[in-house]
Amino acid sequence: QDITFWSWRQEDRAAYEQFIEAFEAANPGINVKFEAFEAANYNTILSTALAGGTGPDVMMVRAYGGLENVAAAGYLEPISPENVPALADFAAPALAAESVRADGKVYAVPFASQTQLVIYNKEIFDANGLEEPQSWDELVAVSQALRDAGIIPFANGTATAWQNETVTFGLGSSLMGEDFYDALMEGSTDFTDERFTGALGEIAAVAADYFPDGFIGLDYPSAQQLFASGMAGMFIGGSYEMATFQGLNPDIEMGVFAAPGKTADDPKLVGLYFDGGYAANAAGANKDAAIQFLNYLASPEFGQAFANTLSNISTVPGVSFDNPLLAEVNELNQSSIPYLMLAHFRYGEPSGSVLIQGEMQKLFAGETTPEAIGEALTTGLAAWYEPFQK
Amino acid sequence: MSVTASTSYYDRRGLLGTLGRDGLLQIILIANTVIMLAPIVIMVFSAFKTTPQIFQSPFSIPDFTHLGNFLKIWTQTNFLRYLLNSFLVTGVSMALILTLGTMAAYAIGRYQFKGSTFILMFFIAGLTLPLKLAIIPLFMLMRDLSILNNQLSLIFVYTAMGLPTTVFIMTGFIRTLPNELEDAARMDGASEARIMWSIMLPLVRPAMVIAGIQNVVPIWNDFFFPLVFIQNDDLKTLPQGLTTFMGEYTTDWGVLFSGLTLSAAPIILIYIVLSKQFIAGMTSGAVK
Amino acid sequence: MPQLRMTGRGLWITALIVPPLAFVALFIVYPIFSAFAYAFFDWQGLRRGGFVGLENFHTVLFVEPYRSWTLNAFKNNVIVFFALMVLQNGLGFILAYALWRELPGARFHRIAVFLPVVLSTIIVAYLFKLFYHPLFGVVNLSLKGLGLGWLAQPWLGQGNTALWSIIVAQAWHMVGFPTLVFLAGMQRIPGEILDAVRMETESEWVKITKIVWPLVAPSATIVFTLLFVGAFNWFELPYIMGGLDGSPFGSTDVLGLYFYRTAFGNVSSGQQDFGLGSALAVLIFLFIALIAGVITTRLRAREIQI
Amino acid sequence: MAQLSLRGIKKRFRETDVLHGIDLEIGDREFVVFVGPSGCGKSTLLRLIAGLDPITEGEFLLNGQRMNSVPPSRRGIAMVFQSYALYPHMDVYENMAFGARLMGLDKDQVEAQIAEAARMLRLEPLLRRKPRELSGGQRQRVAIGRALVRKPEVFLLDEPLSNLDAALRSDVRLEIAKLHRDIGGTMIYVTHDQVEAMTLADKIVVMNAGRIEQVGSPRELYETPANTFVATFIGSPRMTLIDVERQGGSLVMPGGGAVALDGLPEAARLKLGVRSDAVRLARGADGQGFAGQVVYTEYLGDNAYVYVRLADGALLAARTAPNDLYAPDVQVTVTVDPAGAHFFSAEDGRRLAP
Amino acid sequence: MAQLSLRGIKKRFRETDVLHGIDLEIGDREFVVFVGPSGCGKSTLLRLIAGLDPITEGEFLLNGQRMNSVPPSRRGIAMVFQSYALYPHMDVYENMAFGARLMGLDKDQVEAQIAEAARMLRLEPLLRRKPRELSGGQRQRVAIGRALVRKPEVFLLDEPLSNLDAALRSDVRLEIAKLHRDIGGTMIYVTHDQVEAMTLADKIVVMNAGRIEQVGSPRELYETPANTFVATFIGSPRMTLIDVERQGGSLVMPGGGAVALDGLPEAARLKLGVRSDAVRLARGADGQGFAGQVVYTEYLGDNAYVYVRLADGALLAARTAPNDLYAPDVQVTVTVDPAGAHFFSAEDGRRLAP
Ligand SMILES: Nc1ncnc2c1ncn2[C@@H]1O[C@H](COP(=O)(O)OP(=O)(O)OP(=O)(O)O)[C@@H](O)[C@H]1O
Ligand SMILES: Nc1ncnc2c1ncn2[C@@H]1O[C@H](COP(=O)(O)OP(=O)(O)OP(=O)(O)O)[C@@H](O)[C@H]1O
Ligand SMILES: [Mg+2]
Ligand SMILES: [Mg+2]
Repeated sequence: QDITFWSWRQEDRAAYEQFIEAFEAANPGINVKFEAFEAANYNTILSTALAGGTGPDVMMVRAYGGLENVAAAGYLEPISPENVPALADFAAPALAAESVRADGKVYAVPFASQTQLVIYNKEIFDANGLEEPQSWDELVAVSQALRDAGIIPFANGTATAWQNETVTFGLGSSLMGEDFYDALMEGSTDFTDERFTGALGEIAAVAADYFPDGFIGLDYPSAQQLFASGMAGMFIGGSYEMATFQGLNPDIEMGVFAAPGKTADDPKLVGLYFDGGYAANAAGANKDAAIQFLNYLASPEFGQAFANTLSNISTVPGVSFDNPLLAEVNELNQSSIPYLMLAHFRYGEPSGSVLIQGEMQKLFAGETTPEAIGEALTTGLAAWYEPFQK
Repeated sequence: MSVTASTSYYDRRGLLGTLGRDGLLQIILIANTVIMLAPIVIMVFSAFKTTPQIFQSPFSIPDFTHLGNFLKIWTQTNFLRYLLNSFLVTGVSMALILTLGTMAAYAIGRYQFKGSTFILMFFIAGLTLPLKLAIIPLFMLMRDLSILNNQLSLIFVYTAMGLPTTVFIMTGFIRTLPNELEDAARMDGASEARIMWSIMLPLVRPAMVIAGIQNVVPIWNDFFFPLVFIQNDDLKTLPQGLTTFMGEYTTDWGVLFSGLTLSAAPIILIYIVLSKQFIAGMTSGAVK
Repeated sequence: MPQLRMTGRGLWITALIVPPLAFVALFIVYPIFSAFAYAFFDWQGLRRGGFVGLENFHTVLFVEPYRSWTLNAFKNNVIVFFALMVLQNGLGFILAYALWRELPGARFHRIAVFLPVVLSTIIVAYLFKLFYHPLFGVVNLSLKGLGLGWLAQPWLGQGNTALWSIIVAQAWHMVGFPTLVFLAGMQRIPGEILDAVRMETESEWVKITKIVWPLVAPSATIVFTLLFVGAFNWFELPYIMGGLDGSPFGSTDVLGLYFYRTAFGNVSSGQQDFGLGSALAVLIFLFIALIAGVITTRLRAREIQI
Repeated sequence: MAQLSLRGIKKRFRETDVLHGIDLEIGDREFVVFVGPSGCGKSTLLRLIAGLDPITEGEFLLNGQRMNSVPPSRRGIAMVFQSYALYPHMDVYENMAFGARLMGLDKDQVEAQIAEAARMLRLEPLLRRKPRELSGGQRQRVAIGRALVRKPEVFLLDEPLSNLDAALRSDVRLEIAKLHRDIGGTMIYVTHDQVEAMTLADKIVVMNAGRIEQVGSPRELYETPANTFVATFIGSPRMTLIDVERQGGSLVMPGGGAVALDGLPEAARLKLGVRSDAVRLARGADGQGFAGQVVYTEYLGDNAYVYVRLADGALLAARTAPNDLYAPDVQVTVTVDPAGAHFFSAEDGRRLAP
Repeated sequence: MAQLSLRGIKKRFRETDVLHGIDLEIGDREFVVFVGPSGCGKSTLLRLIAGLDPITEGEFLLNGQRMNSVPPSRRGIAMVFQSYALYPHMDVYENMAFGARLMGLDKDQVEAQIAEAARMLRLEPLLRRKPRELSGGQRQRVAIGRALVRKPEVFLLDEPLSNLDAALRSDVRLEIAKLHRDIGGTMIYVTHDQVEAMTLADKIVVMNAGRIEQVGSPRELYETPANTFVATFIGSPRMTLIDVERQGGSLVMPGGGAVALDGLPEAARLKLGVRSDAVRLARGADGQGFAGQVVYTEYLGDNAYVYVRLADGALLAARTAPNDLYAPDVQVTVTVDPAGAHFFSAEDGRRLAP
């Protein structure tokens, strides 16, 4: 049986081909054909193919709202421990990310979690005698020290829209704090909350002082490049960046830390979310084979290989992380709040991501205030987010 | 009036007072040419550099023996295959566009018949349609025609996309051709088809070239439709093949530029080689 | 289809017109109109819901935040159109005029001016992104080199420079097209007419405004219409340079991006909604078709047969 | 064998009537020349015959067969256009070969005919040039050559010599006359040139404002013009018309003298027409005749013409020997050769029988 | 006041030499006509004078001032182009007003001048038409009108009448002659038309292949052509050249008879040139003279020409009275009027003093 498997991870082609080889060896008779598409257009291609009835048998799908888009239309085969037994052991938040809220069914095997944190260049830190900061003041001090040493403190640029969201929550999760998150989820507060807007103000201040000159015009790949080439000391980003940096500069020595809160006592939180999952086509011709493949993708041996080869935090329970950095990220994940907008505010339009990305760009450009952002977010989301509709 | 004559009639070297004005025009031209060429030169240069080099010295002349970027593309992709596919798809599409476009434009431009304005409007409307929106119905159409994963799907879409501009440009041009030529050919006993083929078409070459260029570039460079219609690696076109490949190197500007250079090179080379004919064709419309 | 008497001539015309018409009908008009139909349904992601009449149109035109988004994108398109009209067509006319003079090296300049046109938009977009790079971009480096460091800007990051930066890139890319079209138009002016003017005046200005310009008006029709359609269908360049969101904060958002993002979603921020996306597409189409129709008929009316 | 009949041909372009009913018979092998002022409809009529424009009303028969809806190429007619209409992308040879090939001639025949036409029109050195590389006259010759090679039954020429210099023009004129004799086709020829019209035509058709004024042999038109329009149009310098009153056997120009002539028509007031060769001048204001004053003299080599202002303001042309020139302002007396006097109605300009 | 001097003017287009050194003086108020075969460089020379093309070598002086690098509009020269060159987007009125306005004339003046030109050229009813709505002749008249309204010092006309019908042509010709007298400007006129050249010119410049063959008054050219080129080019029908040998006081055409003439030049072999009016024909092959055979006769109304094939194959034109026609193939004897005999060198065609 031949099944096709679509992905947006062009950069992981080689790894996936290895995984598939392993699967095919264990399951003679099933051939998996891997197709990777440009990430930016993956949505369009997948939607088109599914709507046209010629979608792949197995595919990578996004999580949260992105999943619902596809799954709610009935294109995906629901899965459960019945057909994918391994699912039973997965963490609840991971499964929730791949479920449709309305029917509560799971539609995909989650593959990785991502963590928004601060990555730093160990060599540079060591050379300048710097330590991972424990409080916001220390963060500022570290930045100032780097700057004095002629090194760009943070490599980040915000010209690429989604980087604004990353910067906001990679740097601000601890400032906002768990209380705020809980209150927001309860519906007892909204984005005009002081804890939220205050964090935005701090972030903007740091950005203004310690991001590269003209960072608002700096795009994502350039920012990556700045960090990877050792011109900058820190990079606010996701755990997925580490592999890239390694690839760009194999000699780089990295460390990670969760951006600190106001004081050293505040819990240090990272922003955590689930990236996406593997789903089977409900209208696929070879559904059995597809499910079998999903089972493999949910298996610990795949999870382990995934973590080892792709340097990602696999969601498969029981995977261990040889890579010390990964292990450290995994450690940091124990103290986290969800990556807010993606996890909760991408179920309608305008999505929280759209809003915060644009608003933060404005803030960085000095064209709005944190309070106005809080207002804009709240009223904007009220268009579809019921708790905000007063 | 002949063209060569008209240009040389307009030659006024040696006349007083022209030096200043011509000098200004000459400066404009040179400045423009520098501006036009610099980015392309930088692109080619960058293709031979490593990413840090690009960032640190974007203008410097590279070490042209550094072929690592190209090698990466050459060895890791089906480059030749993509190139051939691109030639095939672009070539066939252009042939169809120019043939069909000229046919329609000729009918609309040369004959008066009821509905010709409507038909022209129909084509012109096609000019304005955002075809990306239609990707899903198009996809289903291709599926029903069983040409998904087949270059015919691309050729058909490109042809249809190219026709409105072609008809639009050519109709206007064909209308300006002198009637007496047609009369003369008719007296010579040429059939309508013959008049079109032997007399009028050679004269609309300039418009064909304009329409051709207007279409060949987007077709050659398009990667949206192949992305959706073509999954088989052997059938991919150059931009699609390369973007797929370059997706793996988003941050390696060196490789990126060599990819861009490689995908641009064929069309630039063709353009430079054919530029004489192209420009002559585009600008030799004069008929007495 | 018009009524054609099936005489030899009718058959001939039919034979000429039907194949191209069929292509356009089958591969453009039919799919597009199927897609337009989406505009009248409620969509939840990829799932089509019930028929909702004009509600989607109402939403994108009158309901916040769509209303401001639509207006913003439209405003940007208008800016793009007028800016390109001046930058691209104006410059094109001047360059054409300069090239037409057959000064020494004209052949080379002619080739050069059109060279960028054959480049793909992707290349152009990447190149200019690099040029506008706030740290290493040649624009800022040159400014600093000239002692004008205070003029250095994060070009693509500021609301008031981003769109213009992209427009400049677009003008660079396409200026060769109007140039050559105008040049072709100029070269079709009979030499004796130019001689006749030269007998009457030496003023370039009179020559250009009173003779050359009116006589290249047919070329201008093509250029104007294509520019108009192109400006309002603008997609690739802002997509690559500003992103699907029209970064920063919508200042480079144009209708093409907006409709695409609405229909197909933005991986990093948005949802898919075919209903609203199609409604936008229908509106864009109606607008462009209407204006382009007017431009063509108005401009065509004053075309001159030389 | 080609005989053409035009019956009540009318032509309307949108709202303007250009031809108002043309009746004309053209016999086989006849050489017919259309003359008339610019804009009178000559080219239009030619195009109707060629079949290039539809006839608005009336019938055109070729050898008795109605041709109104036969396509141009099947009428066996070739045409030389006023503005050449050469195919700009073909060289001279190809321009000429195009029609011949379409007639199904084989390669050798085509070549032979082109060689012949090229020789006749002195185009040999130009065969490989493109039209834009030719001078106006050269283009015109190519256009003639292109029609020649098709050896059609009916040959339409719209001012084919208008861009040739005099020497070449008379040569080509002779060639056309010879051509007409050789191939024996029917020729219809539009020209402005008197000499061409007079020397080539078997029959001249004088047109004016969309109507035929007179049809006849050159001699008929010259010697018995049907009306003042034809009288003044044919013949160069043009016939002088003098408003006179009849007083017995004399014609009196009020205040300007009188001439005695035989065989005068009945009318009391009429127009006397005299051509330059029917006028005798005498210096001084003495004798019998019209008094006048020399305005200026045109020297033409073998002839000279003296222009005399008569008392009523008419300008009279008189032929004199080239060495018998009159200085301006000299007073002269004009007498008229009775054989060369023409009489026209003072009202409608028709010819009056003497 | 306008006096033109051309000194050693050469013109080269890329690799072709078109003019090979033209020396010419044109006096104030002179009317100079350039004639010559198609492609000999007439238009080119006119364009150099106008300043439309740069002069490759040599000098052009206007009133003693070097003009080589003065732009056309500042030379005080107007030009009528061979192909009209009307502005297609302007109507007739605007076409004429354009130049006048640029000269800084005020609105009323412009209007008055246009009205005058329009009247002269019968353009009144056409003032609001676009060029494409005009016939060829009408366009030509507009082009003349456009130059007229500017009242230039020097007036260049490139075959301005070639598309007019005969009647209109002679009218416009007279108008141009009158215009020349009235405004008194210097006129340079290119034409193919003998009659135009002979009647209008103060001075005719005969050109051939980029060189001037002869400059002179019409009478000089007609009566004493400098060489066989001018001799055959000027005068219609063209002068017949007969290769003869001198035997005492007779000129013998080998195998074709002889004529006795006085004042023969020295050369043993020469070319005898005779115009149609210097030839006498006698029926039959009896008397003293060249024997020949009538080929055909051209009837022109006031004249007729008989074409005679001589023994050496030359075609001789002889003027006869219009009622004295010869049937084809009749044997005739040709004698030559001694006053009308021209002698040219058998080698280089130069005129030989008798
Ligand atoms: N297509 C047309 N539409 C309207 N009017 C026309 C058209 N063609 C010719 N005419 C008019 O018909 C009349 C006759 O034109 P035609 O070309 O037959 O004149 P002509 O006798 O050949 O003149 P010329 O000697 O100047 O060539 C003119 O007044 C002209 O303006
Ligand atoms: N721009 C040019 N480039 C090359 N050759 C040219 C150019 N213009 C004219 N010629 C050539 O120069 C010669 C003279 O041309 P010109 O137009 O002066 O002839 P003309 O005497 O006016 O002829 P016609 O009586 O046919 O108008 C011709 O052989 C022509 O082919
Ligand atoms: Mg005509
Ligand atoms: Mg000429």
